[in-house]
Formats: sequence, C-alpha cells, structure tokens
Amino acid sequence: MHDHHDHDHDNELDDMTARVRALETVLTEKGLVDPAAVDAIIDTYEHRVGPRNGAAVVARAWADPAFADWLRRDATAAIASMGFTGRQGEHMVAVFNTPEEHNLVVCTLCSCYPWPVLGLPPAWYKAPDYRARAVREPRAVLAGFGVTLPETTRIRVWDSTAEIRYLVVPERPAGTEGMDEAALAALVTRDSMIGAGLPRAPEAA
Amino acid sequence: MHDHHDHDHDNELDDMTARVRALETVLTEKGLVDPAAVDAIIDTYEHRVGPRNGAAVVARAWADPAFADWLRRDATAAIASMGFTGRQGEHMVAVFNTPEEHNLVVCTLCSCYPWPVLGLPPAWYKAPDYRARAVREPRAVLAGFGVTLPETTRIRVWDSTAEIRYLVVPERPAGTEGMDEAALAALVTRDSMIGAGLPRAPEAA
Amino acid sequence: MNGPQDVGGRHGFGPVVPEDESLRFHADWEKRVLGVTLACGALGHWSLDTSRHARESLHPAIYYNASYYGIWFRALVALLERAGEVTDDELAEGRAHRPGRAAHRCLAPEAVQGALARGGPSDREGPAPAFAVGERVRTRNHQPAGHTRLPSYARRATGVIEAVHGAHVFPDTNAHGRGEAPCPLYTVRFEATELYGADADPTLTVSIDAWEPYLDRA
Amino acid sequence: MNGPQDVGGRHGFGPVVPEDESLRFHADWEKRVLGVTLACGALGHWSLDTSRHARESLHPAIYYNASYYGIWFRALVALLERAGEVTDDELAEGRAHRPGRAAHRCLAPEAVQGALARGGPSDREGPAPAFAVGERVRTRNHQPAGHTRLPSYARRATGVIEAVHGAHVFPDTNAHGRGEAPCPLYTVRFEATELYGADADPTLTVSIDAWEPYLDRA
Repeated sequence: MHDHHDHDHDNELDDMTARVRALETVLTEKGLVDPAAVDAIIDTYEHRVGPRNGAAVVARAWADPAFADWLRRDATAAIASMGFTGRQGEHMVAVFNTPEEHNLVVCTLCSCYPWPVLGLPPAWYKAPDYRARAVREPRAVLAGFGVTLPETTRIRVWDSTAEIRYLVVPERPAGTEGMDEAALAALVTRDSMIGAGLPRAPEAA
Repeated sequence: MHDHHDHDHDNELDDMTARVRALETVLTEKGLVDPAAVDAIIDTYEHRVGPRNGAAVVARAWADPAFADWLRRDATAAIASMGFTGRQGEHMVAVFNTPEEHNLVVCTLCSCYPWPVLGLPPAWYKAPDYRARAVREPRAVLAGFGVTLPETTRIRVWDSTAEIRYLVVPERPAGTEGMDEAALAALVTRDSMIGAGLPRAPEAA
Repeated sequence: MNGPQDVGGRHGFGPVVPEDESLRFHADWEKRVLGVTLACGALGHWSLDTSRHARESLHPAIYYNASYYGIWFRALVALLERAGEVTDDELAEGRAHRPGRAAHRCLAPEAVQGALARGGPSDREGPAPAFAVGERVRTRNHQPAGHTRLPSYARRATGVIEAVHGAHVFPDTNAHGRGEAPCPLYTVRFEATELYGADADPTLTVSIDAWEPYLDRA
Repeated sequence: MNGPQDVGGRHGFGPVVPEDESLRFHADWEKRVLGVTLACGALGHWSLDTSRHARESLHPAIYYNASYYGIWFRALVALLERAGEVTDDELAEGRAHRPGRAAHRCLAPEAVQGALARGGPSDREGPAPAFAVGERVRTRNHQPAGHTRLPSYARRATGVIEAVHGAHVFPDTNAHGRGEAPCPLYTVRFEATELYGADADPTLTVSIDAWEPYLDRA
C-alpha cells in the first residue's frame, strides 16, 4: 500500500534508455557529438580515473612527510606531480583528519567532487538525502556508513560551493609501520577520502 | 520528449481511486467510519458551505457601515451573526482593501483557509506554486489572475501560519449605489475574497 | 521542520492555474479523502497539529508530486497505522483483519453538522503577552527537526507586532503529544526587503502569525 | 535561487545508502548521459555555471524524483534547445531535421584525453581581497531569482575567513551570460549553532566557499 519515490526511479530506466538514445542519435546525425568520443569519456571514468588515484595520494602522504607537507600547502601541485590533473580537480585542497577533528566533504548545491583523484561520485553523494543531512547531522550520516566517532571529536564539514575540490586525508591506521605505498593505498577506501568512512585496518586489508 | 510533473498527477487518478476505496472499506468494516457520515461531510462542502457565504458577508459590509465596523473589530462574531461558524473558521479576521493597500491571503505551510465563508480551497491555493510565490512576488501571481495593480499600491500578504483565518473584503465597485445585498453579493467572487481577484463590475455581473 | 511544506519564498515552482469557483473536486476519490479524513479526526487519535506534521513528513519526492488530497491520503494512512488502527496488509487486501480500536468514537451521520459547525477553537487560557502592538521583534533562528509553524523565509527577521491574539495552543509541542502549552500569538509584519534582501518588491509587506517562543525583542 | 538544489540543512529526506566503490554506473544510459553531456560542453554554447543553473531550474517535482544523471539529461536537453541545436520534434522522432550549428566544434575522440586532463580552471586576475584569514564576516541576505552559490542555510550567518583563494569567476553573473566578473573567493567557516540555532551539534563546524559579494564585515 505504501508508495515510495524509488518506484519512479525504477520506472525511469526504460524510459530513460529510449530518451537518451534518441538524443545521442540526433546529436550524432547533426555532427555535434562523435559516439567514439562519448565512448572515450566513458572509458576514462569507468576504467582509468577513479579512487585508486586518490588512494595513491593518501598513501604517499602517509609514507612521505615532505609530500604530506606539500599536499597541505599546495594540493593541486602535489597531486599533479603524481599525474592526476584536470576536469573537476583544477583547484585542490587536502584536509587532514586528526584525533581531534574529522573532515567530511559534501556539495549541497549539486555534485561537485574531485574527479581526478576520486573518479565519479557515488549515487549517494549526489542524492538530496546526503546533501541535506551532511551539513547538519553528520554523525547520523556517518552512522549509516558504520562510523561512530567519539562525542568529543570535532566534525568539520566542507561544502564545495565553488570550484575548490576537497580530498580528505584520513589518519594512518595503527599497525601499518613499514608498509610500502602500494600496501598502504590498499587500506584507503573511497569513502574515507570523502570523510564518510575510515581506512581499513591492516589485518582487514 | 518533455516530461512534466503533471503527468504524475494524471497517473495518480486510477491508483488513488483504488487505494482510497480500500482504505474506506477497511475503516468501515472496522466500525471506525460510517460512509453515511462521509457522505454528509462531502455534501456539506459540495453543496452547502462555499464562497457564497463569504460573498453575503462582504455584501453586507458594503451595504451596512455598522456591520463593516463590527466585522473589522470582531470578524468571528460578525460572521457568526450570519450563521457561518465552525471548522477552519474559529478565529476570523477580516482585512479591507483600500485604494492604497491590497490584501492577499496564503498559507505557505499547508492549506489553511476560511472554510465557513469560502468553502474548500481551490487546487491552486494548496499547490506549492502559489504558496511559494504569493509571499514573494504577489504581483506576478496576480497577473496570472488577470489583475494588475498600480505600481504604487502597497501589497499586504497574510500568511496563515496559525489558526487565525483571513477574509479579504474587496473595495466596493463603482456604480453600485442603490444595489441591494443580494445584487452586491453577486459581484463578489471567491478569488476577490482571497485577494487573488477583484469583484466584478456591475455591468459584467 | 525545514520540510517540503516550507515553500514560502522558494524559487523554481511553476505558474498558478486559476480555476472556476464552481469546481469543488477534481475526482471522486478526492471527495472520499476529504470525508474520511474529517471523519477519522473524531477518533481522537491525533490533533490537527499532528496531522499537519504527518503531511509535511512525506518525502519531498512524494510531496511535490501529489495533489493536496493525495498528501492528505498518505498522511491519513500513516496516522492510522501509527495509531494501530490499520495495517499495510489490510490496505493491500481491502479487508479488515481486526475490529477498530476507537470504534466507539465513530462519527455518526447525525453528528456531522454539529461537529463541523462547532469546529475546534485553539484559543486557551494562558500567559499574558510580553509584546504589545507596535513593538519591534526579531524571529529566532528556530528550526527544529519536528513540527513548527515558523516558516524559514521569516526566520532571523525583524518585524512589527501588528495584532495580539491571546494565548493559543502551541503547535511545536502539541504536534508531538507534548501538551498544548498555550502561549501568546501575534501577527508580525515584515517588509519584503527585510525577508528577501534589497531586490525585493518595496511595496510588499508580509505577515505571519507567530507564537511568543518564536520571537525576541528586536 | 532558492531552488530544489538548495537542500543543505533541510529536513524530511531519507537515509543515505552506501554503495561499493567498484560500482560506477547504475544503468547503461547513465554512461551515455555522462559522455554526451561532457562532449556537448565542447560546443561552447554554455558555461559550467549555466549548466548548473539549468539543472537547478527543473521543477522540484522532477528534480526530487530523478536520479542525478536524469537531472543532467533533462538539463542538457533544455540547454541544447535553448541553443537552437535540437527541437522537441527531433527528439520525439529520434532523427535530426537540420544539421548542428556548432558541428565545427564537435569533440573528436583523439581530443578527449587532453580536454579532460586540461579541465577548466576558474581562477582569474581580479581585485585584491578585502578580507584576511581570521576576520569575521557575515553573509548577506542574498537570494536572487537566478543562479547563486550561496546556499540558504548559510545566509545571514556570521563566520570566520579560513582561506583566501584569489579571484575566481563569479557564478551569479557567469551563469546568465553577464560576464565572468572575477572576484575574491574565500573559505568561510561557521559554527553549526550559528547556522541552525542553539540545538545544533556543538562539535560541528561547516564551511562554504563564498565570493566577496556574498559577504559583509561582521
């Protein structure tokens, strides 16, 4: 008897498949879009640019204090030094979790997200539910991700209202002494770089 | 290719017919609702309580300065003296248009409306479109009703956020000298008692 | 709550579509929703404030796609389920599995006219008002997660007391079963430029009816 | 605009549903919307700010019922129609009636990597900042009917300048083709209690990135 707005999302699928195909066909016939370019864009974000980029940045910051310092001072340049540049990452800021303060990133007004280091945002990041609640009740949102912070931890939410893009550098987990960057990167989850999660513990990696 | 939310309203109809019937059946079987009482409620607002009540109040205020004065001082009592009382009209305030100031009534938070004098609110009064815009750009809203006020006229919007209900008393049209209350009442439209319209001119009545 | 109902002053909505005053309903099911909703009010399970809160608690995706009787219907189902009067299964089958709990309060046909004519006044004995007509007040940054009747467009704004209505039931508590807690009710008038900024219509003033806990002396 | 996009701090939304980071798309049509939207950006008909405004201009009833790629798609159609590149008839038939106007700018497959890696920086030469790190500022009651990036939850609130980012393209003008009008951009941090009232989480602070025209000295 209950309805829910998700049923509209479901109904949307077949309809959207047809509408999107019609649009792409029209644009292709008009010479405005080359389907091979569309394929190349999809391939880039489906297979090449994703959160493993950001994980490599975080791992290096954990392993190399000089890089961490650079990342803190000029994240755009430090990240570019690893080859991650471009669309939706033109102006980067890295924010570092501490035992006293946890960072969480949101874009309340649309879906701004640091694509070169994290790839495409997950659906929840773009949904009104997250956008509405992250800036007001982040502890309740974090609980939905299985994260419970001490009551005394300060929470710092960054609303990406301009073209600055934020990357959360989580705290390095205990028990990771001597691990190399590749092993460290495997502990770094996408959600932990948004601030919605924590890195994996080494035994769980 | 365009979609519009109205198509959901249309799709809603058959679905809602079935759902509402199921609810009423269940409630009736449970002895919680008597369909004859439901019929009596519908009959009341479909055939008996409507904007002709308010029109009679306005006409009397136009015709009888003492009544107008009473209406201004204690609208609940003045209106009750004509037999119009009850649900959604327990606490009435009458607001009088003047050449200098035009009144418009809205309920931005739901659909509060003076039922004993105006009956059930029209669909537009309950829709977010009216509720959003009436308190901010009333001149644009009034234009949609064919009403253009002088630029110098002040506009006074009453947002019915509590249990006070507002009745707009429009200005008496010119050329109505000597008309009796019944003839005057015929000039008073529902929309003019919300402030979204003006009374008819006597030649158009 | 900053819910979907709180639309005053928001942008992005569509045109207002006038309709003839002889039109009372757009479909027969709307009539039944009106009648059943009012009849169920007699069961005594909820107040008007509670029912308003049930409506504004619908998800925005539903609220903005439903007609207003569609909103009433969904909120009524939620209220009846919360009161233990109906279940999803019963509604899906269209058949009662158990008798009603408050059937002894069922509104009789012959009681309808009296109930509608009586209504439900919200004025109560209560504290004397702190503010007088003509005083300047400022609305608080009052935005509870629960029910409130202070719309967001009128928060943190300075206005003038235009009328004092005596004490009325306080919706913020009453909607949640925390008592009627009557307190003074005022009409407060604001310049549109105070509400919406310098670009607002300079000929426009807007009033709300505000309970004393929404207000500070300006 | 106080449009459907402006959801920060609003109540009534639902749970946040986590998803595995290996999931990239929920349907194949989403991939095509991503690719076509980015490819159409190369046509030069609109800026990023204009496209954001097209998305937030969808009616709330549509905005809250669509997935985000559904929002992108509808906004893209609106932008292409406004640019005179497609018509409703063409989309209904799935067939072009006329050649494209900006076909000479069609993004070539071999240009994709360069375009994505280059991006579109928004920093510009512009006026020196009026505020310095540590200064207290108050956001204006800035609520234009057009595009803005000052969210409503952060209006009329006092905060502290935490970073100065130099001059950036001003979305409020650029979205409407009124020029880039670069002006200083700041990160401004607020206590949650300042934004939402005394009941807010006392351990929470929230920052926005705000252009100088949104701010006054506190």
